[in-house]
Amino acid sequence: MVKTEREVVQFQQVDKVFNNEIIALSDFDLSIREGELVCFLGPSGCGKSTALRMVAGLGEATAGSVNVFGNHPKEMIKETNDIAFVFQDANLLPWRTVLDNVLLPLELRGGDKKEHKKEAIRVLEMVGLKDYLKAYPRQLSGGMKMRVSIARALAAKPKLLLMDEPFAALDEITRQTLQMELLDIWQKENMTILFVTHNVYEAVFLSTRIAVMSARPGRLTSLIDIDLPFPRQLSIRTDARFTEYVDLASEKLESGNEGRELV
Amino acid sequence: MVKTEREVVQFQQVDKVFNNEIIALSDFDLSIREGELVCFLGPSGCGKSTALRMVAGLGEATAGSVNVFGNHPKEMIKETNDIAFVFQDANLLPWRTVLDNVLLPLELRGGDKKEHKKEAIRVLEMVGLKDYLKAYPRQLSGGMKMRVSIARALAAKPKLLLMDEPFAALDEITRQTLQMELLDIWQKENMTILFVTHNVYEAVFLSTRIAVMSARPGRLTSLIDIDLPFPRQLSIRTDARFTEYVDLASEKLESGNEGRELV
Amino acid sequence: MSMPSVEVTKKQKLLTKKASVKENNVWSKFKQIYLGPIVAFFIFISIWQTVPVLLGLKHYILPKPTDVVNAVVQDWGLLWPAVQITVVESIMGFVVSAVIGIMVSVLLASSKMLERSIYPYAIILQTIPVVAVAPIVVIWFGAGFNSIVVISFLIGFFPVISNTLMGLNSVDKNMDDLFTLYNASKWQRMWKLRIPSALPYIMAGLKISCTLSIVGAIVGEYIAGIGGGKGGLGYSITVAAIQVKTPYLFACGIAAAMLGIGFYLLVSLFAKFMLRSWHESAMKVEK
Amino acid sequence: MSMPSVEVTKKQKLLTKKASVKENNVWSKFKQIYLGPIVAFFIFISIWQTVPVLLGLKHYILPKPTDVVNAVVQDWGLLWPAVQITVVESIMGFVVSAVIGIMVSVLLASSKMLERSIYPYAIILQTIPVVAVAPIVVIWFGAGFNSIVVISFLIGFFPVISNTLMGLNSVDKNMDDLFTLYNASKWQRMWKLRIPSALPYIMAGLKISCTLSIVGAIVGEYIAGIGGGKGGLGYSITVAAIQVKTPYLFACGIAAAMLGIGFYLLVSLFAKFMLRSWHESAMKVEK
Amino acid sequence: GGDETGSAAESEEEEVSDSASDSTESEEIQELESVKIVLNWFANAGHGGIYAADDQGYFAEKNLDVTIEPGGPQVSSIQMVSSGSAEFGLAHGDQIVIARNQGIELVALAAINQRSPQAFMFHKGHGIDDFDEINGRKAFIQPGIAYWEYFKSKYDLSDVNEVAFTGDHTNFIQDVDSVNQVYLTGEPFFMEQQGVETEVKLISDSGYDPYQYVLYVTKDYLEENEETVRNFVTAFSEGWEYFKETPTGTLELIHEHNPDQSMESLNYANETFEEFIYGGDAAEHGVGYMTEERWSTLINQLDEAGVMEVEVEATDIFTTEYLPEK
Ligand SMILES: Nc1ncnc2c1ncn2[C@@H]1O[C@H](COP(=O)(O)OP(=O)(O)OP(=O)(O)O)[C@@H](O)[C@H]1O
Ligand SMILES: Nc1ncnc2c1ncn2[C@@H]1O[C@H](COP(=O)(O)OP(=O)(O)OP(=O)(O)O)[C@@H](O)[C@H]1O
Ligand SMILES: [Mg+2]
Ligand SMILES: [Mg+2]
Repeated sequence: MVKTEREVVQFQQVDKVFNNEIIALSDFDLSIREGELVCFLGPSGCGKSTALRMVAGLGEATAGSVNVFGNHPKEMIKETNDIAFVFQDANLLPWRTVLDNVLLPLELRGGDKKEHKKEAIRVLEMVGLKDYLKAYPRQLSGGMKMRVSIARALAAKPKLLLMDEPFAALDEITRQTLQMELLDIWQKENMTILFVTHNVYEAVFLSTRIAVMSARPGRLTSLIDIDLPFPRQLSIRTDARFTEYVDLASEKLESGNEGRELV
Repeated sequence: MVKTEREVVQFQQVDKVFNNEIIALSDFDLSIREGELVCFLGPSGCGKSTALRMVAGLGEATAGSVNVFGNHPKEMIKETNDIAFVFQDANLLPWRTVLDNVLLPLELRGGDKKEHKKEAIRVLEMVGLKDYLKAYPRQLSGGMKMRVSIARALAAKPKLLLMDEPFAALDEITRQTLQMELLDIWQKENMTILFVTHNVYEAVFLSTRIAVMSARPGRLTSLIDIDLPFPRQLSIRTDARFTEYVDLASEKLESGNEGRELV
Repeated sequence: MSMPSVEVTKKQKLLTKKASVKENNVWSKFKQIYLGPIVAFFIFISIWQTVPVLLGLKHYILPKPTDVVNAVVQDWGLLWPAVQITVVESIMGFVVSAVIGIMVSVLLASSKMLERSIYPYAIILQTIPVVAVAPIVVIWFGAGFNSIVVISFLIGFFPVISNTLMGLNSVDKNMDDLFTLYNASKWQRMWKLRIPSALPYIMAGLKISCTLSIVGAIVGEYIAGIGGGKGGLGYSITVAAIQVKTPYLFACGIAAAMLGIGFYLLVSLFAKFMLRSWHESAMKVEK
Repeated sequence: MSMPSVEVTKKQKLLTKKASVKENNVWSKFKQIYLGPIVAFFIFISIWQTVPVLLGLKHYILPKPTDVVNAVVQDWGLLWPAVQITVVESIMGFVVSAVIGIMVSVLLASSKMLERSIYPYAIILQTIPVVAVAPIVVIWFGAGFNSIVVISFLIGFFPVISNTLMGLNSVDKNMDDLFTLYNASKWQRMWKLRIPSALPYIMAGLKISCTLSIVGAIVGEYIAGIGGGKGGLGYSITVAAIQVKTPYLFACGIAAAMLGIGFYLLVSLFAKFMLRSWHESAMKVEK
Repeated sequence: GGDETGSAAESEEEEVSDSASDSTESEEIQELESVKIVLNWFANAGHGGIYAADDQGYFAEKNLDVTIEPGGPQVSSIQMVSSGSAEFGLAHGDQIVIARNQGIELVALAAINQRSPQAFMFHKGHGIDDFDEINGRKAFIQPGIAYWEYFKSKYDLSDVNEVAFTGDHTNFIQDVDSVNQVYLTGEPFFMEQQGVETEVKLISDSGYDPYQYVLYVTKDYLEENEETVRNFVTAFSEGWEYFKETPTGTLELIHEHNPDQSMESLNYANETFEEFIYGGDAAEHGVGYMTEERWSTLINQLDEAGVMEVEVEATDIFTTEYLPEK
């Protein structure tokens, strides 16, 4: 695991306690190198979102430290401005149209408006929403809202992309298309991606590494390196090694949560 | 398809047009008999939520008619009060604790408060949230919120249960547990369930019938009767027939959306 | 192959059906919207007409609507110019309240420290009796129009500030996180997040303020005098009171009230327009 | 097997760490919260002290803070009872405004027809100059306390109604659907959905209304007289104005303003308490 | 007014206008000096002379460009004048004394009303002969008004139900036993018009009789602008002389400014005012005349009423030096 590549995200013995009571993360230790695509698997409520939010500087560790590009996340945000987050809920601004929602991060960063608009329309087309540029969020279906949110993150062309169950509300076909698009962008732009999912297939298909977590308190139970070739084709899903990985991940997931009824 | 059983939900040539422009449903025709568990499969934005909302009386058909228990849905709600809905987003009241959120439908219906509380705690335990009775929605993870929403619907013990991607935000293990619980309740209470999902396995595992939809405009492309025995065991997933059904549903889903890039 | 054409006819049908339904509904819509207010108005007027008769109140105590109408007709030449003056004063007062109110709130909301330090003085400005500061206002702004506008402002600005601040501090946490993440500057956050999401509160504040600005203009004339200019409703009311022209006094009062309703409707319309595309209070939800 | 104990110590550590951090922060917290206001206060007082000197304004035009303090000390025997009376009047006025305001809004919000029919009269009550209706108020409620409370109510109730109505009409569409689905009765929907989700608006309205109620009490004393009773601040202000006792007039004004701030803080505290568990404006978000 | 006063005024008018034309000749190059006068109330018949002086160009002849600013219920001319936002003001005699008591150094230059038209109004048949009779009744009195303080010190009014008077008479009309402070020149007329029969008793019957509608400036202003003050007062007197003879034009002018004041009411007020303005010492000495004795009496009365905190000399507070000699 010791590689010379730059480490993008580093969790060091992170604890996160809410309200002095709910231990969301405990002794969380993880380093993610540049260009990795790490999927987080874990039961509901185990702290995946909490971990991602900390990377984005949206939460403070109660103990331990989180570093992003070698900085405190809040510093990093101020300096590099190279991070995007697909939140678990779409989190769109209701008073902005679809297009304007996607334009938001570009607007905040500043620059040529025409370029921005082109880029925004391009990503919206990619997620299949080019006919809804002028629609307001309330006029969209659940999956469409999530896709706008994805488009918003991708339009910003971040170096570090955090995705919290981005495809959970999408049908299998849309999901596959977007998975392929994501991998494509990831490779082209040399992004680092942290990706939360409950879908083991998705995790294996996308990631270079899977982080499996257990609940109560949220701990990292195992790390699985996915040694499948890139670019990945849909056909890989029938590959034996793929199935092996899926089984392994499922098993780790289950064993990490042994003995619990639910959560 | 002609059975003597009572028909619970009837779509008759339903069209739904939003803003005189977006055709969400077109010529939608479907009858659901008492005690069925029908899963809806379809691409994002094809009108699944719209269809469910109409059944719940939360939307009017632009043309055609929707009948529930032989009545207009709005009448039905007023008369029988026997319907529950798990919305696509958790839709919890932020000023109520988890327990109070689950108590809401019981409160609205009236009756013995102690009984209600017992029942609410029971379902919350079932969805694995017994430690969060006093938490507010903002203190919960995405999946936990959805589980509160599910608990709220189940606590009402409805005759007709509408579920819009209830398990999408849950991990595989929690999901399986809840699937089993749902089937259990469904059989015990002789409910009729309409269930939207993007997960073909889930659809086949749960349903008596699968309604596959296509997008733009939302149409019913095929109905698949799932002739697998109840009670269903997890082991059924390795059954050949199960896989067949999954393949069939996937194929129908794909063919219904042939030629489209996305949506 | 024939499907698309069927589709089109069907859609056509739906749309035409909708249109015809609309036409049929003109009357029922009228009933729905206007019947209530009209009935209420007649009830109100009837009660008002009968109460003085029943209680034996003379017209100089509580004039009947007919007395008031007479007074309006008779003194229209006095009333109309007064109304015009008050309209101008209160519109000015309202605009100043709105602009300064929103600007100050935005400034205060930009820093907790600023809010804590300066907000109390906004409360002071609101609560300190206008009579106490009137001389200073008059000395600084001159008797008449300017002072009246200032007093109208003093009375009308606080609801804007109070509501706007509440709104600016009610931003959805998740959206706020989004802006933090994208490293939005303080002012970007203000313009693109806090102000839009405070709009419903701002609008509610403006609705209160617009009626208060009329009260302010009237009180202003009372307190700061009319300077060299012509008097508005405040002046007319004072004179009418002294001259025991109670029906005319009521006519002035009702004129003020009607101005109030007019202003309120305008501001409501504006609020609807601003919030129409997204806020529950204003948008038409199609189900 | 030893895990749990490690766990416990660690947690313990976290908690104690937090506590000690808290203690160290007392001073910085003090700085954060109180330094601004204190500095602002001194700046305000210094400006106020120097402006009259610089502009050569005599104490009977714009008294200096020292003049005001003198006046307070000298006439404390007059000021203090006046403040007490005004406090009682304005609290009564506020309570009546709040209760009637909320009740009326709830009633109006329960039917669009009712709202359209009756709301205009609320605007009329707000805009019609108090001077015009004061005689009737006095006739019906008698000069003095009751009338003053009524006038304070007339001035203070509208912000409550306007804001509450806006809030009651801003219910989240999805939650509304939930209540429709569960066949909630009109009043269940009101109590369990609309009122809770209108609370932030109601609180904002109360904040405005509480300061206005003081203005109302003062105006009320001015307009409805003091009956047989003792006079409050409004009475003192009138007398001070006529006798050109400007420093005392300012003392009264500032007393009113301080009452205003006090009321506002109380109502804010109440609002925080009511909204604390869920609304962005009041809750502490732990990140 | 009588014949004698009329002729006296006429002769004076010639005299004054002569001297006026003299001064304009000598100062012809000078620009008009702008000054402002704040009235004690909305323009009415009691301000006739001032409007006449303006309208007839008497001020202009004296090189003055005068802005006349009407007052109002809460407009404090004293504060405006003392702050310098107006040069001249009108106020009641007792207000000027009280202002002096607060350290505001004003000097009265002329008194428009020789006697006070302030009065108590009663419903017909409920009037009083003696002020003690007010005791036990409801009285609508503006809080803090000076004569009421004096009355309280002189008569037994312990049982009066004192209600703030705010300009509205509705409650007075309602209660036949009540007492309302009024101006003789206004309310009784309006009451009559509404068909409410009333009777009045002048405040001055008690011996408390301050000059009313007193023209004043600040002491500082007077010291630095003696010439302007002289010019102003001269034109002011001329205005009154003119107004006394031919009030109609000026009243129409006031009516134009103030359409809410009907000509009828202005005429009534003018007629009522005549006795107060042109009678008494004014008959002999001309409009605006004041005596030290009257001022001292007033100061003493206010002192008795407990309003005064400092000692005020009557001679300090007024001067007739700028009034045209008669
Ligand atoms: N703001 C908060 N206040 C209090 N507790 C919180 C807060 N946010 C999260 N938690 C708690 O922290 C734990 C982890 O939450 P988190 O959202 O990280 O879970 P998750 O792994 O993302 O789950 P899911 O898959 O359901 O989204 C949960 O027990 C939750 O109740
Ligand atoms: N309130 C609305 N106003 C306008 N258009 C709407 C509205 N609600 C839904 N639509 C449109 O109707 C179509 C179907 O929406 P619906 O929510 O039913 O999709 P869905 O099948 O539930 O999709 P998903 O799987 O993404 O939730 C979409 O094109 C959407 O844009
Ligand atoms: Mg999560
Ligand atoms: Mg949906």
